[in-house]
Amino acid sequence: MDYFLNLVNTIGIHTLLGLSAYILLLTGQLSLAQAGFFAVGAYTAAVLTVILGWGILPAIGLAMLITGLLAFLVGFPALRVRGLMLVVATLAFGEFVRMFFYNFRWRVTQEGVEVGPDGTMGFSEIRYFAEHGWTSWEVTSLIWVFVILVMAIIWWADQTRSGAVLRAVGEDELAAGTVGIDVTVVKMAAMTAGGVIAGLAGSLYAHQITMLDHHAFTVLLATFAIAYPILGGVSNVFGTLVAVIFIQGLLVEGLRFLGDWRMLLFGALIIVVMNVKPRGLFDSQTLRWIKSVLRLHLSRRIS
Amino acid sequence: MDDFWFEFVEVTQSIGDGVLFGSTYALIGIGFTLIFGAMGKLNVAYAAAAMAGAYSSLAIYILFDAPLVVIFIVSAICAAILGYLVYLTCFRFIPVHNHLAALMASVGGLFFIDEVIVHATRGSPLAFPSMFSEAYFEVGPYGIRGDLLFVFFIGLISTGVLLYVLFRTRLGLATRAVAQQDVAARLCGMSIHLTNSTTFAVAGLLGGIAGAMTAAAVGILSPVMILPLTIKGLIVTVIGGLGSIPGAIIAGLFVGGFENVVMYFRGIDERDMYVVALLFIFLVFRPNGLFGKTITRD
Amino acid sequence: MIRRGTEKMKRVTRLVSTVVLAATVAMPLAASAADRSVKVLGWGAKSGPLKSFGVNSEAALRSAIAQINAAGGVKLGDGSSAPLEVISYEDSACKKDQNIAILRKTTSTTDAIVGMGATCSGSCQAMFGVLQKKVGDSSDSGVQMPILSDTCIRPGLAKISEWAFRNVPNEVAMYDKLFAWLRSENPDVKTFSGGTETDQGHSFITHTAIIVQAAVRHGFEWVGPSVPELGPKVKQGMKELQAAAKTQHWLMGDTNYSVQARKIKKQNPDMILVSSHPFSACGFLKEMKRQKVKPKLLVGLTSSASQETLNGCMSAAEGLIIPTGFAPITPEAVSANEIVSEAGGFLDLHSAAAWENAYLVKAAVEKAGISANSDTVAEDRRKFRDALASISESAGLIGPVTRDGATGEASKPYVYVQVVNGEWKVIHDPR
Amino acid sequence: MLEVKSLSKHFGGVQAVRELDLAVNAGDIFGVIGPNGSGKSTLVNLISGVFPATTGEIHFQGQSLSNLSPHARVRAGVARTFQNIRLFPGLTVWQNLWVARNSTEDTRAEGISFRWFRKSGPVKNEIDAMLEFSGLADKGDELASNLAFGEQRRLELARAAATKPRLLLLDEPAAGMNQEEVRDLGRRIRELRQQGMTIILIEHVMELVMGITDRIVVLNFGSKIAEGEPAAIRKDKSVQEAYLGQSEDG
Amino acid sequence: MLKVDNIVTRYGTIEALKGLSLEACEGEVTCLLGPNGAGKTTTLFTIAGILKAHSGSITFEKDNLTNLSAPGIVRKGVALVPENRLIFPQMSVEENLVAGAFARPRKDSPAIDADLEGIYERFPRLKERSTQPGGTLSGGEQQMLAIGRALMARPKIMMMDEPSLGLAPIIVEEIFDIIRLLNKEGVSILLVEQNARMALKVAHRVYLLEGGKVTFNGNPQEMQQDEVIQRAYLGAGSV
Repeated sequence: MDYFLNLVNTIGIHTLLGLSAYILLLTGQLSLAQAGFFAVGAYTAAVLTVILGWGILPAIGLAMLITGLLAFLVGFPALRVRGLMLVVATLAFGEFVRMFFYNFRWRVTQEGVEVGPDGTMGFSEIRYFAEHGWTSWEVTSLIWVFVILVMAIIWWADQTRSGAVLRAVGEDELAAGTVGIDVTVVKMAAMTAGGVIAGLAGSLYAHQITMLDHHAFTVLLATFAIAYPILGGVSNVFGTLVAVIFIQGLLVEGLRFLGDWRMLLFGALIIVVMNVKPRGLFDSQTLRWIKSVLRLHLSRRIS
Repeated sequence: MDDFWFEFVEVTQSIGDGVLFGSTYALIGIGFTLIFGAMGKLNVAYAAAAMAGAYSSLAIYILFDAPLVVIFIVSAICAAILGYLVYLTCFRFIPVHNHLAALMASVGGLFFIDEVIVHATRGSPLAFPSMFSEAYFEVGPYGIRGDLLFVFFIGLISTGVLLYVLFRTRLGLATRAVAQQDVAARLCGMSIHLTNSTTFAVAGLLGGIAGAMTAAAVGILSPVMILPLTIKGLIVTVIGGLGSIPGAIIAGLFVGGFENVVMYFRGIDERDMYVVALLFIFLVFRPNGLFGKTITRD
Repeated sequence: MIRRGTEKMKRVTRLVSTVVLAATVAMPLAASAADRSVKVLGWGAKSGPLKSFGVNSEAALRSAIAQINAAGGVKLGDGSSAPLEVISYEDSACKKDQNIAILRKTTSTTDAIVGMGATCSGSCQAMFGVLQKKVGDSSDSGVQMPILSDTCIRPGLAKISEWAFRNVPNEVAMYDKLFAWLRSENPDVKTFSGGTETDQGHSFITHTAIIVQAAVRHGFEWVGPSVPELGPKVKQGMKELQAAAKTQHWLMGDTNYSVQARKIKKQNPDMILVSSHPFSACGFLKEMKRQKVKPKLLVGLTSSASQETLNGCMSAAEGLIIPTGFAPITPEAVSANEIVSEAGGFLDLHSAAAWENAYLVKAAVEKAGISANSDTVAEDRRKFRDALASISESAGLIGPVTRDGATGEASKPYVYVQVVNGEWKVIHDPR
Repeated sequence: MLEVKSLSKHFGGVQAVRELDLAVNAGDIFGVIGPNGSGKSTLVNLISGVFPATTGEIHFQGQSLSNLSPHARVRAGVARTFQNIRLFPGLTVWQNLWVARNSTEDTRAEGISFRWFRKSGPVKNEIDAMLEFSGLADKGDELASNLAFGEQRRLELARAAATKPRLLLLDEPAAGMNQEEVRDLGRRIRELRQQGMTIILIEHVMELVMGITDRIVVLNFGSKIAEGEPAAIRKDKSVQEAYLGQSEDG
Repeated sequence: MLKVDNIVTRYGTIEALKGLSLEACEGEVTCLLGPNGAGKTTTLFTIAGILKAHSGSITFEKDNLTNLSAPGIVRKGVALVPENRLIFPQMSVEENLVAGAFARPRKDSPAIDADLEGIYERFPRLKERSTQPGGTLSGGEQQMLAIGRALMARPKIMMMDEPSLGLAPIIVEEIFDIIRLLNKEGVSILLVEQNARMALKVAHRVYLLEGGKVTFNGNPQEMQQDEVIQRAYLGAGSV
């Protein structure tokens, strides 16, 4: 059970990471900075619980606040550029954050043991959950409360005019400006929201994994973050969840019995999926199919 | 004064080494920019295919003990074939306007190629034969590595050939035409897929040379080189201005020199930070890169 | 009607595929219900750039266990014999989350009494972090599973949890003795300098806190800015690291080492330390050769005493001296080497430890007297852990290994090897 | 209402608009014609703020627009359409109008309320009227990209009108339309004027320009070569030479 | 000369052409009229091979074009001047023209050079601007360039899609003069035009398309007498 809960936790955390990129994708921004925000959230929350002895919830809260603020500040220069330039600019930011934590040291002595982030050696023993006797079920519940909350908020926003405005900016920035939408504000809002969610994901990750170092926050993670919504399709939030389950559940864990062939298959499967379903697993075609199946069920129940 | 002179020599030497080594970045950058110019898309798997080309040529070297010139040629040809395969798998059948899907597919391509290399070599680094590795010219206080010089000239020659092909041949005309107006190009009797696959193959050709050059300059091949090279290539492409070949060359040489001089003064821990900062400065003050297109009229 | 029929078929197919998927995930669970055997589960990097580590360790572990089983297996608590069984050897790709996933999978879905493996130090650190810190501490909800690791070489890792054990060389002692010996053999060598890769925690900490300090302690003179005198204790404090940060640095995937090599050339030391994994070590050594830097002595990182270094840069590595926990110098080691080679792996200091671990598991199982029933797994694991902690000496391939139950660490015999004519030669045997 | 004073715009070496002065009266339909490349579209882009002017001033209802971004100009009451239709293709027709509608008012309540609130209330009434106006009443839930060309043009016009502008800039709205559609467009433009909008119309289709405008300005090489009522412009020699030609068909 | 028989063309699941047939005769100007979305551009794209016909056949002289790719069709002597001209914006005027001759075999190069000179003679303004990037030309010049580019393929029949679109009236006159002249020189022309009055002046035969089908065909005189067409295309005066 422990194993499956762990997998469910990983899926939850990656879903949050994917959703942080999803919001930006709605406004047409392809950001590789999410790994950077994720890292900032992870380190902040871990420093708060380990060094300052905070509780997990306030730590997560402050971590979200700080990453949100950072995303807001980074947004200004980064959103000056668009398209491929933005991809590379955000990639650069992500690498910058990684290099920062690569050089970041803050060691304090607690009960005769030195703890805290230690540059390239990483930041280990973030054992809040274990030390406070949280069971696996409780950890999973905590993570999924956040996941469901975030998914619900984004899904809800998508039904409102705000969601339509986000998508309008994503469809055509120039046209959005000429119908009176403040494109900069919308993009900054998306960037900040994305940062907050990535920070949340990071702070959960830190406590789930217990050890942080710069290796975890490379371009690879950033690529995963954008891969989820792209694979899942941006028509709604559930696509991202499905994509995370597909990658983390099926490809990474489910195919474990394939041993070292698994990673070979991983790349190949991404290529296949993008060729077969270029608009994501959850494209309008699939949605229509799901709807028709649901309708079939309903009609049968009625008759 | 002596100290200053010594320091001066060291710094200029570092820049020189970096610039020479930068020619490999330039070639990778040209590959990215060429494909971007032709299709408006990013082929992330490009550097991986380039290194795979170098690996294939290494296999030829080990199996047949082929001469060094052959290795470079084989590397180029293999990378060209791989480039074509990447086009076929990651771009050919994906709708033209779906940039995200193509980008993602090429990320898949990167993972796949990377893992195939790991699978074939167990991830172990392998010695790569180097041309003129013993040649080391001492000019006054400076030392110039013969192999880097060779790498630099190969880089220059391939760039020259590329520019010639692009602006003086039918193939080049078709490539540019397809890039600028694909429907009109078809109406002129050009085949889009043929032209695009040729572009990928040509870019692969350059990548294969770059891969072999990098491997020769370092003396070893390892899958851990792929990701850093991809990132450097992207940075070079953007600094040079997307779609600009001269931009990619100059940016490649510039980044090579720049990172080496930062390396000299600030060390490795800060080197990449400064390279990234350089990119940021360009994005803020010159968002279109060195030779990027300026805004055209609506 | 037809449409409805195909819909139904589709749904059935989907159901079947879900079941198949669930079954494959649960397969280890089902397989473990077979005859009584003592089960272990191994994992390591079998994909990614560090693939060779996992492949070598797997080959060594499986070969050693086959040898044990051929000799009659292990004795259980009730006096009967049972074979050791490797349930599987999983690929962790050297990723923290995957290591933890495998650990939890092993704990909760298999009857394995010990987990053996994990490759990278950082991943081990994360994995040890989710283990229960102190045995029997009911307020600590960490995972209760004995782990016996053959790689994860970064100093002091096993003390994170009482469930964690390692069989890796004690680098402090190894390098201390090495420089003492080098000092006595090479009176003309006075100055030294060196470099390391900073993005690999193990290389960096070993270089800074162990190798450089040991060299200084034995009277070699640092050519760069001075390094303060430090005790032999491995500390990870800021000051010490900063002091040693004046050495040359590079990254694991770097392609250009010209500046670093030239700076060292300028310092013109008698001895050069290259604390780096094979790829970057080779890159740096090649660059030194190119720039005609020829030190009298060349000392390397333990992890580079492997076939990879020879694959990468045989000629440039000529003369490189490395202390290692394995070399085929005893009859046992020679025969083990042959067996593992046949199984498709290389025996080096890491995979040799995997081989030794198989025998260590046998010793601990027999000492613990476990029952190896599927309903006593948790109890067996605890017994096994306690037995492992109480073993103070075990047999190693090149000599007895002493163990410290309190920290879970080992103190292994070691020899000094050098690249001579493109092969590893034992140049000194301090046992 | 709109005053343009010595407006210039350079693109690199090309001078698209030079020292242009214009005055548009409130309630007018104001035509801008001229050969291709004479700077008409640039003028629209300058007034709507797509790019900044090199020199010169634009005043709208006494307020200077020069330092306002495009969305702020919309809020000030200037809306536009594009020569090549720019809808939000992935949004539905309804959403296209919804996004544009309230942007000049307080939209907070709507920003957080559910989509189904739109099924009733003032928002619905207003957008339904909009749909009616553009003849798209039954296509509210279609994706904009699925509309036919003529429908897209109508939707774009409705979208611009949805921002409730005082001044509406139309950049070749009749391009690619046949006679019947052009007449239909003329009717809609007049209707918008009746709702109190001032309209600047850039067009090559002379039937439309000559038929509905109150005043016309003719541009060539970025400068004004003539201004006046349609009948006068038709007779103007320099306009005939540069633009209309001798034919009476035009 | 060019015979389109009962073609069906689809975009995804939407049928844009629903069994369309028409014929363009040698030496004539054939004109397609019709409202937006009637399928005029689709027809030309299907003939040119940019779109694939789902069923039906297209024959040109004696060749079956139905399954040929766009390059193959150009080689048979069918050229298209597309809507909005689609100039290669960053290539020079001369390169644009040379690109037009891409489908001709390489050994033709002396003839190609001669044709290039011919185009310059016909359009002296293009010669003046031969080194300028295509994107910097004015609309009328771009239209000439597009026509010149199509002529470089030495087409037997030239299809033109709304050549007057977005052009000043005075330029429109000029473009129609060119069409007349080309026709006189023996190039058959298949013209799609929104400006019905101008089109009827040059056309020998007119097809009216509606909803992906031909609903009327005849000569311009017959066309002008039709009430419905009068109102929809020829306009009864004011707007």
